Amino acid sequence: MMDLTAQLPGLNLKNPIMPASGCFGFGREYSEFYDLSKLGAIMMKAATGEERLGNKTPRVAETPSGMLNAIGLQNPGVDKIIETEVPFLANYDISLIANIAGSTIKEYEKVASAFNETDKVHALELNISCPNVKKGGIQFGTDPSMAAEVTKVVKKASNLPVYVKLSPNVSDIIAMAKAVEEAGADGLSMINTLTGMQIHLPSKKPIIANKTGGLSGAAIKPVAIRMIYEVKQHVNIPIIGMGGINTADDVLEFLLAGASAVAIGTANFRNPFICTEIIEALPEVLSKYGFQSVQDAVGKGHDIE
Amino acid sequence: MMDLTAQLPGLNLKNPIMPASGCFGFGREYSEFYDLSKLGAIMMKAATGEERLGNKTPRVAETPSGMLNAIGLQNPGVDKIIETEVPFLANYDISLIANIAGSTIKEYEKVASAFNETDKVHALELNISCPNVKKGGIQFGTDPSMAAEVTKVVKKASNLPVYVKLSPNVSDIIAMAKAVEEAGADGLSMINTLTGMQIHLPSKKPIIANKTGGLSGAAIKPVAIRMIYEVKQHVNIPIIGMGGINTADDVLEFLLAGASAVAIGTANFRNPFICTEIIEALPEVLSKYGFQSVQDAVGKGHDIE
Amino acid sequence: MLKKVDMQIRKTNVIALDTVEMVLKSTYISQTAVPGQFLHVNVPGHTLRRPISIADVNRETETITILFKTIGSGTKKLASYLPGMKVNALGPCGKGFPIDNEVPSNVLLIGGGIGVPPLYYLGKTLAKKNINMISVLGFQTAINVFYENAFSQFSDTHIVTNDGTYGEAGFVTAVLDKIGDYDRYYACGPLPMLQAITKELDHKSGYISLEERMGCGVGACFACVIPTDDHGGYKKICRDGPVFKAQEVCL
Amino acid sequence: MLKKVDMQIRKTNVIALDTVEMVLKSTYISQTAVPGQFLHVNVPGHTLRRPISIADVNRETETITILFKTIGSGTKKLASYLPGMKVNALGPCGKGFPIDNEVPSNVLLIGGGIGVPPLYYLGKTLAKKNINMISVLGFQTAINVFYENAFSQFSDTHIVTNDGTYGEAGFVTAVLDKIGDYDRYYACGPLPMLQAITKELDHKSGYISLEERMGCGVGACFACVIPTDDHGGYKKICRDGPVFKAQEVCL
Ligand SMILES: Cc1cc2nc3c(=O)[nH]c(=O)nc-3n(C[C@H](O)[C@H](O)[C@H](O)COP(=O)(O)OP(=O)(O)OC[C@H]3O[C@@H](n4cnc5c(N)ncnc54)[C@H](O)[C@@H]3O)c2cc1C
Ligand SMILES: Cc1cc2nc3c(=O)[nH]c(=O)nc-3n(C[C@H](O)[C@H](O)[C@H](O)COP(=O)(O)OP(=O)(O)OC[C@H]3O[C@@H](n4cnc5c(N)ncnc54)[C@H](O)[C@@H]3O)c2cc1C
Ligand SMILES: Cc1cc2nc3c(=O)[nH]c(=O)nc-3n(C[C@H](O)[C@H](O)[C@H](O)COP(=O)(O)O)c2cc1C
Ligand SMILES: Cc1cc2nc3c(=O)[nH]c(=O)nc-3n(C[C@H](O)[C@H](O)[C@H](O)COP(=O)(O)O)c2cc1C
Ligand code: FES
Ligand code: FES
Repeated sequence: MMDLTAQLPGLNLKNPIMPASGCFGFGREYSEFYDLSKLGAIMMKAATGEERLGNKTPRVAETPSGMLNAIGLQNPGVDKIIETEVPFLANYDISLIANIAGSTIKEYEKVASAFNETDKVHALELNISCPNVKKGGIQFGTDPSMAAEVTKVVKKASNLPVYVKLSPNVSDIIAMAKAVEEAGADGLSMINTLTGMQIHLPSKKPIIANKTGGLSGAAIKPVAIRMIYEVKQHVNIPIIGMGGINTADDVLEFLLAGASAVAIGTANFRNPFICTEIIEALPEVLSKYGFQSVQDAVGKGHDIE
Repeated sequence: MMDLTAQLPGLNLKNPIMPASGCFGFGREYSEFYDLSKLGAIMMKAATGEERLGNKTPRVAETPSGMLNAIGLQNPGVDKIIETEVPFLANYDISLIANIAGSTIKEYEKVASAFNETDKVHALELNISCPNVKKGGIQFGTDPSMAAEVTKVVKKASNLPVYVKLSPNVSDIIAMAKAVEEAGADGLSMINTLTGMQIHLPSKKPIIANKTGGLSGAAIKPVAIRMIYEVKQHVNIPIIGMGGINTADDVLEFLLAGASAVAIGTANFRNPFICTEIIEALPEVLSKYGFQSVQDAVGKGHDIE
Repeated sequence: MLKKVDMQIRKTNVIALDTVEMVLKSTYISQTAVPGQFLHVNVPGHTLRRPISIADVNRETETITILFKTIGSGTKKLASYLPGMKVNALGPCGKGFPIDNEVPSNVLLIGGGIGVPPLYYLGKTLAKKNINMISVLGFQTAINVFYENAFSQFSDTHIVTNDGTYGEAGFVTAVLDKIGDYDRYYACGPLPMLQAITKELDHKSGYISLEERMGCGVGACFACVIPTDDHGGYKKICRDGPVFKAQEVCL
Repeated sequence: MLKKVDMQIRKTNVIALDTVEMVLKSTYISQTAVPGQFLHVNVPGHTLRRPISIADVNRETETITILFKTIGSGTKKLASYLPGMKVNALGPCGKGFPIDNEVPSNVLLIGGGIGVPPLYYLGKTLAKKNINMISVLGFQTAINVFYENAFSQFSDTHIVTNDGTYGEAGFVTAVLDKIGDYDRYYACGPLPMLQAITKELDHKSGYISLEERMGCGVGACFACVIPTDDHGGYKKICRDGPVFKAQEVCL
């Protein structure tokens, strides 16, 4: 039998597949389609200090092999999430990763420490790539020193392993990765969405009410693979890979590039069963290409010198 | 009759459509399909100081709604291009834009001044986004001050208008655009390809021999539109837009975002007639959405305050 | 409960300009769907599904009918499908029109353009409860009109076209004071129409069905929210709607 | 001259494991194509066209035959097409095998796997010139074998399978010294096969047909280059090839 397990800081996964943050809510809706215990883990929707109502609609648009979204971090606030959502997910035999966001370092600190109150969450995913998180006009997600700063604060505030989620909208992804590794990140999660726009011809306006949105889906897979491949050669912390995964073949491509586990976002919308179908298909794909386990494939797309 | 003309520095275009650099060679092959005089202009394949042999093959790969390429600036060298390719293209009633590249500022200077020797070329497109053009490890295309430096040198060396071709692989596209505008650029050309990678599962290696390649095609259109839209609000020089154009509707989307003319790259490969078909379809699309001319649509996707 | 189903196309028919009627076989959907619910339809080659209302259900033949306008690439592709081919959908999605014992005996159905379809299944269902119905159906122009006869089977039907090429001229609101009495309205159509109606009929009990661009269609992605009156919150059109009490949401 | 043509599918047939034979109607291609040229085939939904060799031409019926292996999404989609449907292609692309008066009277055709098809049209053409031919066709295993009879019509045909499940065992090179005499060879197949052959037969005159991932297929994008012996330059497989003199290129 194929060994699908993956061990990452705080995460003892029976398989390397998890839904990506923001594409799976807090699991309730998809729990009507299948038993969530089949998943390796779940990355919860972003939590902020207080309730957020998010952006105006339209919030999504379709693009060639992808989509744009600008939800705007809508969520009921960290306390409500811990009170009502975490207990629901704790019924399942899976690892739980809380995605945390904020507008200020203080807010990040507050959200991170709030999760110390529950023992049901196994890791934090630090979302520094959200476009409305700025300080002095520079985004945390595009400036290495600011990314390091927020990583340090969150590491200090939390007793959980911290995966920093990197934005692909940067000139130098390696510098970002190294900065947060040095600042104490236990792992990386990459990539978040590429910033994009679509203009609606009849109204002559951007379709997304927020004007710009995050591009996700198959279209961005080559960018994700490139960044993971590059970063893998420069850091020693594990990477949770994501960006355009639609098939078990795609999963293997991410493992070869250097991801130790993967997340699936946009593909859930077309196929609510995508995560379980990929979990089922993965053993055959791994053995077809000569691998004995998931672990065996990680990083094997790199030249072995 | 719909007015399709577009006036940009050095370019008096009968229509706003031109093939993008590197996707049309020097026009010879496509001249067998149609009369090149139908085009507004042609952006020639990159010219370097000496002949370049480019990268190893495979040099291209298909991706969802896009492709990767790493040709590596293969070209016969600027002198040969002026001697044999420019005279061929000068037979057609079109504007000619020479795409110039180099490994050092000196090389850029040499290539730029070489084009002073011919009066058949109407503008230069300064390709600073080529991945193997570095100085001190930083790419010209991702560092605003280096981009400004090479722009200044080329402006000084050349008696032609200079369009600087921006790379989308940057944290801050506005800073890049402003830097080259201040350095004297007459226009911008955007976007070049996004850096990506695809791993071939059977061989467990990147498909592209160069490992990374440039992502082009419909997949990147939302990124191109976003960057053009953002830059348009911060510069006063015209933009030649490109990145994933496949239809006349796409052209209008670029015009609305702020492009004054557009280039079509990857789409030529699937349909050698794409440029002429779009030129034919454009008047109807413009009038369908209430425009009297190409000029009329430029920038109209922006809120008029 | 929401399921993912493959449905075979039984019939497809262009019934008005750019408007396709498609009959699909699905035991599950035909047995569970209530008026106002929709299908989240997969169109191969597209990242996102397309929400399309259920326009009719036949429990005997185990078929459902959808009506859609060919707007963009997704609906155009769907329109090209032939009988025998399969369509995959999530459904039945959302909550439908409330059809409880409280439904008053005189109701008004107001449909605009491609908002007409869900009202048909609603009307047929209410007719079985012997509710008296008036229907006001608005279209852009004569060649867009469809289902006039179908609505006439169970209601006093008024057709309105924007340009007056068929029926009354103007918007649906133009005839609202010329029709008989009613105690509740059900409306579906473009946002400006719904805004006008809810304003004009704010003294009446009413239910409206809303549209919004959707991601998941199941309530997980927060794409399709609409502000509600209470505590400044939002509801999800795909899960809490698409039908809402007129007073419940801020258009 | 290269044209963009729509061709109607006349017949499609699975002739070996994952191997499809497709007959297409095209007046222009059937009248102009020479052996060794290829079509750059459009597969809707794909950014790039697929290069596929012309395996046979029938000038009377104005049809051409292609043979392709279903490897990835493009060839799989193509394989799903039914007679009556249209396929768009650029063609005839490239330069074919030289069939001049210099062709010696004894030649060898060496094909490997999906490299076999272009040799069939070549063999049929040479047969009309009364050239004596030996064919060595290599396949992975018995269920991959195709066109043995077809080649037997005009040549002394040897089949080789890697695993020995049909014909001789091993690679095509295994039989090269067991066959009759010849003065020139024509080869098409995977790169390792071509490398082995050109090395082993470096004393012979030979022509090889190459494959490379392509962009434009017409010579404009420089995707498909191959280093040549002279001045360190390159040739374009899509335009200067896909057929080259064995000594002309560095494999
Ligand atoms: C609950 C609900 C019920 C609907 N019922 C019907 C119906 O019965 N008949 C019918 O013809 N139409 C209906 N619509 C609208 C229908 O979903 C769109 O016309 C359709 O999605 C357009 O797809 P397209 O690919 O042709 O257009 P494109 O413009 O190419 O679509 C691009 C993207 O925008 C989305 N989109 C475009 N227009 C709309 C819209 N008006 N509402 C929501 N998403 C949109 C598409 O789903 C897709 O994701 C309904 C919409 C909703 C939300
Ligand atoms: C001149 C020439 C003639 C050919 N003749 C034939 C033939 O007669 N029969 C046949 O079965 N195959 C032939 N091939 C190979 C054929 O082009 C590929 O098998 C096909 O493109 C695979 O497409 P896909 O979508 O199924 O695979 P995918 O792997 O999904 O294709 C992805 C991309 O890679 C390219 N690609 C993949 N494999 C190859 C390859 N071996 N050569 C070139 N491009 C490739 C595709 O064109 C596409 O751009 C020929 C190739 C060349 C260059
Ligand atoms: C609708 C939507 C909402 C998202 N919300 C979040 C979020 O709240 N936090 C976050 O870190 N990433 C969010 N993302 C990004 C995804 O987690 C993921 O990184 C990205 O979509 C790339 O993966 P995919 O191509 O598989 O979707 C969101 C993506 C989408 C499409
Ligand atoms: C095969 C290929 C070769 C290219 N070569 C060049 C080049 O030499 N110089 C350059 O500035 N851009 C080059 N580009 C980038 C294109 O000019 C264009 O900016 C990009 O492909 C986006 O447009 P598209 O999506 O329409 O192709 C090349 C693109 C492709 C696909
Ligand atoms: S579409 Fe995802 S919540 Fe409604
Ligand atoms: S494929 Fe473009 S030059 Fe050969």
